[in-house]
Amino acid sequence: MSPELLEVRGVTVSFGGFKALQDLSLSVQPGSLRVLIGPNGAGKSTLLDTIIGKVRPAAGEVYFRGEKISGLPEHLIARRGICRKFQAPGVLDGLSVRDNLRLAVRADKGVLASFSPRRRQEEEARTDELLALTGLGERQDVMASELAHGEKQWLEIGMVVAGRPALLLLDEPTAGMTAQETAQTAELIRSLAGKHAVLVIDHDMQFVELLAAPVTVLHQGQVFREGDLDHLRNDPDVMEIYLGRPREAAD
Amino acid sequence: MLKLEHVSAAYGQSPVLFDIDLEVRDAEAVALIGRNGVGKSTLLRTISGLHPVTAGGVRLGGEAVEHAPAFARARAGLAYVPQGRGLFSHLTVEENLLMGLSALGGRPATKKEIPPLVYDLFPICHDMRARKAGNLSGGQQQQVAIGRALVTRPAYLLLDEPTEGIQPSIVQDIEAALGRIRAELRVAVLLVEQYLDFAWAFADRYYVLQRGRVVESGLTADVQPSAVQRYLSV
Amino acid sequence: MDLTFLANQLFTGLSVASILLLAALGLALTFGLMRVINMAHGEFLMVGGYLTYLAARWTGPALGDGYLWVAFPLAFVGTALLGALLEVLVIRRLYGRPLDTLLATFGISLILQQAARQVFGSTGVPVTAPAWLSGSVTLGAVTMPGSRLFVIALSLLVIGAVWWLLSRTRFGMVVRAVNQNREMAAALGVNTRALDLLVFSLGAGIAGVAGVGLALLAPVNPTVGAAYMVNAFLVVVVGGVGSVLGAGVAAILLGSLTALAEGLTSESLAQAALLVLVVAFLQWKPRGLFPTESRALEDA
Amino acid sequence: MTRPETAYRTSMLALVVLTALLLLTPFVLGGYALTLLGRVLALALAALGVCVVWGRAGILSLGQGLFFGLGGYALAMHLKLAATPKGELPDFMLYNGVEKLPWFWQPFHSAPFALLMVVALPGLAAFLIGWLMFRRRITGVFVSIITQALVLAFVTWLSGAQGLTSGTNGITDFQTFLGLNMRSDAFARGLYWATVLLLALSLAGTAWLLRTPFGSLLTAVRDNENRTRFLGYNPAAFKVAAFVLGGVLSGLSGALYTLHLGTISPAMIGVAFSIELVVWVALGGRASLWGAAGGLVLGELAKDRISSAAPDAWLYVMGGLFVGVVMFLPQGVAGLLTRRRTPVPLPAPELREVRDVA
Amino acid sequence: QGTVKVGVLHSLTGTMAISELTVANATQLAVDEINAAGGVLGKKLVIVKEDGASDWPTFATKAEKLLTQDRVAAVFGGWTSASRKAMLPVFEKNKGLLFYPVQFEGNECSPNIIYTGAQPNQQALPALEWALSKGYKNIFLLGSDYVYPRTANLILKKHIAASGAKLAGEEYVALGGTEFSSVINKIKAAKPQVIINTLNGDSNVSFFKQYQAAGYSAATLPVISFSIAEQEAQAIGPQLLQGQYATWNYFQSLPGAANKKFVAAYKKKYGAGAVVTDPMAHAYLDVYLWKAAVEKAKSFDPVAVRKAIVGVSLNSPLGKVTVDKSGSLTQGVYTGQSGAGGQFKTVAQSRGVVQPQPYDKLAFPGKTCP
Ligand SMILES: Nc1ncnc2c1ncn2[C@@H]1O[C@H](COP(=O)(O)OP(=O)(O)OP(=O)(O)O)[C@@H](O)[C@H]1O
Ligand SMILES: Nc1ncnc2c1ncn2[C@@H]1O[C@H](COP(=O)(O)OP(=O)(O)OP(=O)(O)O)[C@@H](O)[C@H]1O
Ligand SMILES: NC(N)=O
Ligand SMILES: [Mg+2]
Ligand SMILES: [Mg+2]
Repeated sequence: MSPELLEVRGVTVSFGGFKALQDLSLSVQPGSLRVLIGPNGAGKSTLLDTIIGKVRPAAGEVYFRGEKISGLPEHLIARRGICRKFQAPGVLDGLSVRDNLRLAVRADKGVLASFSPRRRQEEEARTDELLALTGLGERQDVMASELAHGEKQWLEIGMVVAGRPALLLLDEPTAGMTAQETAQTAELIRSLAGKHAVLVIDHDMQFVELLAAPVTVLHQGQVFREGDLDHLRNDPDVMEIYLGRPREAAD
Repeated sequence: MLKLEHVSAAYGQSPVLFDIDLEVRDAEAVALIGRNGVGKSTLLRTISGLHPVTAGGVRLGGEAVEHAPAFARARAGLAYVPQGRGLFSHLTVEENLLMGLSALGGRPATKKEIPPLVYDLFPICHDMRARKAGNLSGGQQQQVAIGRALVTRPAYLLLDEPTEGIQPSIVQDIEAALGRIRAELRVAVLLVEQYLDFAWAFADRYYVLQRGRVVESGLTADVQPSAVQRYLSV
Repeated sequence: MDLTFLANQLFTGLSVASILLLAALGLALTFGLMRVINMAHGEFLMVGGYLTYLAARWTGPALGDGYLWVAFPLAFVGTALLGALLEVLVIRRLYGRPLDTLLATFGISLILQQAARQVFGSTGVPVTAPAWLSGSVTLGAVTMPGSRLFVIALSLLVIGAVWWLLSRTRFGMVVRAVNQNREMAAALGVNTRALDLLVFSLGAGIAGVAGVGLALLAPVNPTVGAAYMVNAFLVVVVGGVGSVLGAGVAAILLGSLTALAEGLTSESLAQAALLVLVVAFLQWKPRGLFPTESRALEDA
Repeated sequence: MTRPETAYRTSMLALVVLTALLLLTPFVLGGYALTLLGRVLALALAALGVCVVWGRAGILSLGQGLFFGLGGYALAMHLKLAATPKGELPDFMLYNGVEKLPWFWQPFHSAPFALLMVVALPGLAAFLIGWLMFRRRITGVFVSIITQALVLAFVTWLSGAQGLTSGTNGITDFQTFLGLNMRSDAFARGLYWATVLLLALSLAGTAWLLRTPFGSLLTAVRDNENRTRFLGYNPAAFKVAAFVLGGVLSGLSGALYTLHLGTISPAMIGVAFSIELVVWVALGGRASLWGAAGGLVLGELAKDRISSAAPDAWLYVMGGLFVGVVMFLPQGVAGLLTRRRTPVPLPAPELREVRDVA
Repeated sequence: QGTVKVGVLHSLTGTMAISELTVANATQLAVDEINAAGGVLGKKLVIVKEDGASDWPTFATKAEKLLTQDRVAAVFGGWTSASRKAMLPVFEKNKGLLFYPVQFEGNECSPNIIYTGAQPNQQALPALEWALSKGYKNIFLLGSDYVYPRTANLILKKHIAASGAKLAGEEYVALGGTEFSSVINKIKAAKPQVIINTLNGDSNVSFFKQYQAAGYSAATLPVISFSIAEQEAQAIGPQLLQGQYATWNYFQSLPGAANKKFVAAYKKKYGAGAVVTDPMAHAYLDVYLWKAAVEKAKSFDPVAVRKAIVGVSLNSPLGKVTVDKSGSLTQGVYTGQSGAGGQFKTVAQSRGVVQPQPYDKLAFPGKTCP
């Protein structure tokens, strides 16, 4: 068996003739942290969409733990341990914070199982743990719809890690965050790595720097470069398509 | 001059903005900063008439507009570029730009066409004019959105985090374009921005918003960005 | 089925399609562009019918069959005004809540029906097609009644006009923009309230014109409009919400299928089969023939 | 004890008290008032279904009449056979030139089979329809239009296939049910009690079910289907389950109603009925079981009263109610009472167009 | 103490209101006349009016209300057979009495219903006979899709077959249906000599509009209708109907003093433009029949009245009518041709009155009322 957790093999995605991903291959090791950057429209979000089954590739396959997952319905892919956080916070508005987490924690996701009112001890314990992790303990009985934007972001992070997924996909987790929050988020993500493999997309180079992880540059639906950030920063091609002139030069 | 006097606003029962005083003089650039959820976007929406005030007044060139509908404010010279860009995704780029002409309704003297400067500042507005706006990448959409705002020949431009989610090289392009807009069009700009380096490089003055209140303001030349950083920390 | 019958049924299909289209076009406009599910649309058709009757009664003595040319503008303006009234009183307060507009407009349809009953009586009023429409054109074995040809022509005219208005004029562009992002359009200087009022009234006015055409073939009474509504909605859905041309194609498709099925079996069985068929079709193409993304509708 | 816990206990206590009161009514109330009350309580079962399907799962079905009808017809077929002398055909078949009992009528000679079908037929139909729709992610208004078309198709078929269904007339003239004389006063009273008990049990059962994780998941699916999906749940499955539950409750209601009325016909299960059902639920409060059932009971009682007092005005009143409720009471009367406790998010105008919203 | 309640139960709203509203008016007229003349057994009649709303179950619930809450002495109401069938168990259970004024398919004789409208042998069969006598041997049957047209046509088909004539075709359109294109094409293909029309309600308007549009007229292909009377003629537009036939037990144009008086009284009350029809005339005479029976029984008790009504005879707008023991009416039959004003000119009539036959001998051999 290959040591790769996730393997994207030669995936092509096309939207009415336009190829958002072209014969793209990429792999992720268990517990690793990797950053994905690239110009707007390079196909980064589309790649995540493909992994979680929201978008079906026209060619190529996605393997997870050595098994093919492309073609499976989204909820089955999620059950295998891939969880994605979207840019806008996606919480369940009509439920309390605690119930949001409870649903995320539940092991058995079938309809019939949901009829059982019994709460498993370990699931309740895990919920408490997540409340602590996200700092929402005091707010556990509040409706999610009443949370502030930032609190929603944290709640969603709690939900995403609740089931201890093997792979976490984060699409621009710092969009709209201040420098301080960005730094905190970087810290959180680094602490998650190791337990989970994490794939992060972001345009904020300071944030990427804080993550201190290998970076993959996507361009026109293909892998353009791979390497660490310092190396890429000085790559004229990457500057050309993505980074622009160094800040000092611009001023 | 755009002037806010004791403005308050709320979502349903929960107040979000409290007693805001703020002004943007003609041809001036002002930065509005603050943490997530302090109400920056709400303030811009309130100014542009998309969200009602619960108290206070908004003056545009001396005229009280706090109860005027959004379209009337747009026609009076207020242009708004929202967070998330707000393009009409099923319309072409050109149609999006043409929509900006709607604001010229009350101004018969103005020629109803897209000013050439827009194409000059943002070449993609021309190069991609026949494409559906929804199919552009985020950075391209942001440029079209600013271009479209310029089509309305605004006196005041409200920008909500124009660099959010934009690749670094295009952020530079946008910065450059905004500089030219100030210099060449003499439009006053109210900019919401998390990215302090840019805000400080661009703006003359700043306001800091915290929990829906203005807690500090001043000239950007007088303080270092790091000095207001504390307001942005948790 | 012999060939003559089949040929005649094909014409029937076309004729049914034209009626479906007339009933559906105003809906396509308000439903597709404003997300307003107007269950009172059938009553706008009805009002168009009554206005045709009034036109005949008021001007018939002087104009004879020429009443029809008075009926069109009268029906258009009359129903458009009624539409405007409803928009201001009710619809305006419900934008963004499509399912709620559905319920509220159903209530309005009940009120309008009862009002018609009290004003004109429940018996219905007679409208007779002008003499110059009573002839028919024969093409080989197919006889095409004049009034049916007239309704077909009318539907082509109306769909052409609506299409032109929406995709070839500035007004159409603004309407589509408001449809996608109301707030942003307002922020760009569009008086969205006035536009909503205009579009809704236009949809109602189109229903009024359609009502004139229907009055030539169907009764004019308080319940006539309701009879067309389910099928009209299906035309809009099968065509793809928001697509005027889609509505045209869907109408032709549904009309022909109806005619074919009715040729083969009884009317009610054909009707039931057709409804099930449409539902099956939506399995295959859930967004209709010409889909446009329409998040607001799905999120409801 | 948490707030929802207290609320639940209070609500169940109220249910016990109310049930007891309703069970005692026949000793105070008689004649038409009791008949009317029984009938309306039977309909309230269908309202519970609408609450689950619409209020909780966010699916506005305008075709609940279909399931109501299936339940009603399943029982009516049995009642008709029971009222037909051995070896003879039901009268309407005779008039339509049908010479042999159609195959699908045969098993309805058996009462247990018919009773099973009262829930099985609507349940299966709801499963099939729900599965087909939700699997293809058909949502919102499209569901409303499709369900409306389906109920119309069903009604059209019922009306057209007269030899098999008695057509527009519907099935009437029942004599006995389980050997009891349906036209006796004792039967009327027994039926009333049975209705009260069945309604109370259904309300309690549904309330219990909505407190299990199943209930949370319906809310989750309603508010954010995608997020639920990416947590590993299959939203379609939960929607189908809610739809089946709604269908079964409707079917039960249809069967009970048929017993109360002594007839079932296409006219009473069509589009208008389905919409009316929804509106009464909206009146009471779509998200609350009490609201839904209460709204229906109030609405139907008002309808009976007003349509008798002023037949001409009735449609104005009803039309006005439809408009008024939607405009001024978006969460119904129940929403008015419990506004602070359970906010049900109304769709707010959306400015952002973020393509990848979860 | 000085009054007695009677129920009037018709569709005042919905698709059947087109026909039933004026029937309720006719009942009202009779009640007013009776009250003006001193009432029944010294008591004034008070009408409790209910709306059946074109919805059969509503007829059942409203009937239940009238009988159990208002405790009316009799109910006058119903048009479609569907509504009657929905009400029947209610009347039987509560031992009430219903006067039903419209032609129907027979095959029913509830002890709690007085059927004054035509039985099939008092309208459908005489019409067929007349058509055959005119030499129309190829017959097309068109009807609304429900029990009355279906059963009437079942009977007609047996008689067509027995007479050696030919059935050209048979089509049904849903009650309230408005699209007749396919049906007309089928008629065109079948080439009949006459159409017997049992469409009910407003479908008739669509049918005749589209029939004329397709180039047909009374001269090219005559239609004999059973549910088109003077009022429907107005709604259809008299021009469209000109020259077409209808068979009824009554036309407004019938001679006779009783009819003249009835028509005049109705016009006085409801306007000079108002017309009267067969079901209205039946509804009107129903009240007088009931009055006669009550006076004969000297009681308002429905059971007693039902017993007393057998044999009651009346000089009505229809001419002389008598209630037979099945609870139906012995009455005359007329075929009329529609003129320019929407009135019918009698072209044929039965020889004397016709006995009602609830069960047709050919179609339902061996069946009789108990
Ligand atoms: N549903 C769709 N239909 C049509 N085109 C699409 C669709 N989704 C994405 N695209 C196009 O595919 C390309 C890749 O988009 P994607 O969102 O993956 O870019 P991205 O790398 O995430 O960009 P950004 O950094 O701006 O988020 C873009 O050109 C986009 O317009
Ligand atoms: N539609 C809404 N309904 C209710 N509350 C809202 C709504 N939109 C925003 N809020 C709340 O109002 C407050 C201010 O929001 P606003 O979007 O103005 O903040 P912001 O400063 O622009 O934040 P960000 O930096 O995340 O864009 C937040 O607490 C948010 O939760
Ligand atoms: N009895 C009738 N006309 O339905
Ligand atoms: Mg992206
Ligand atoms: Mg903001």
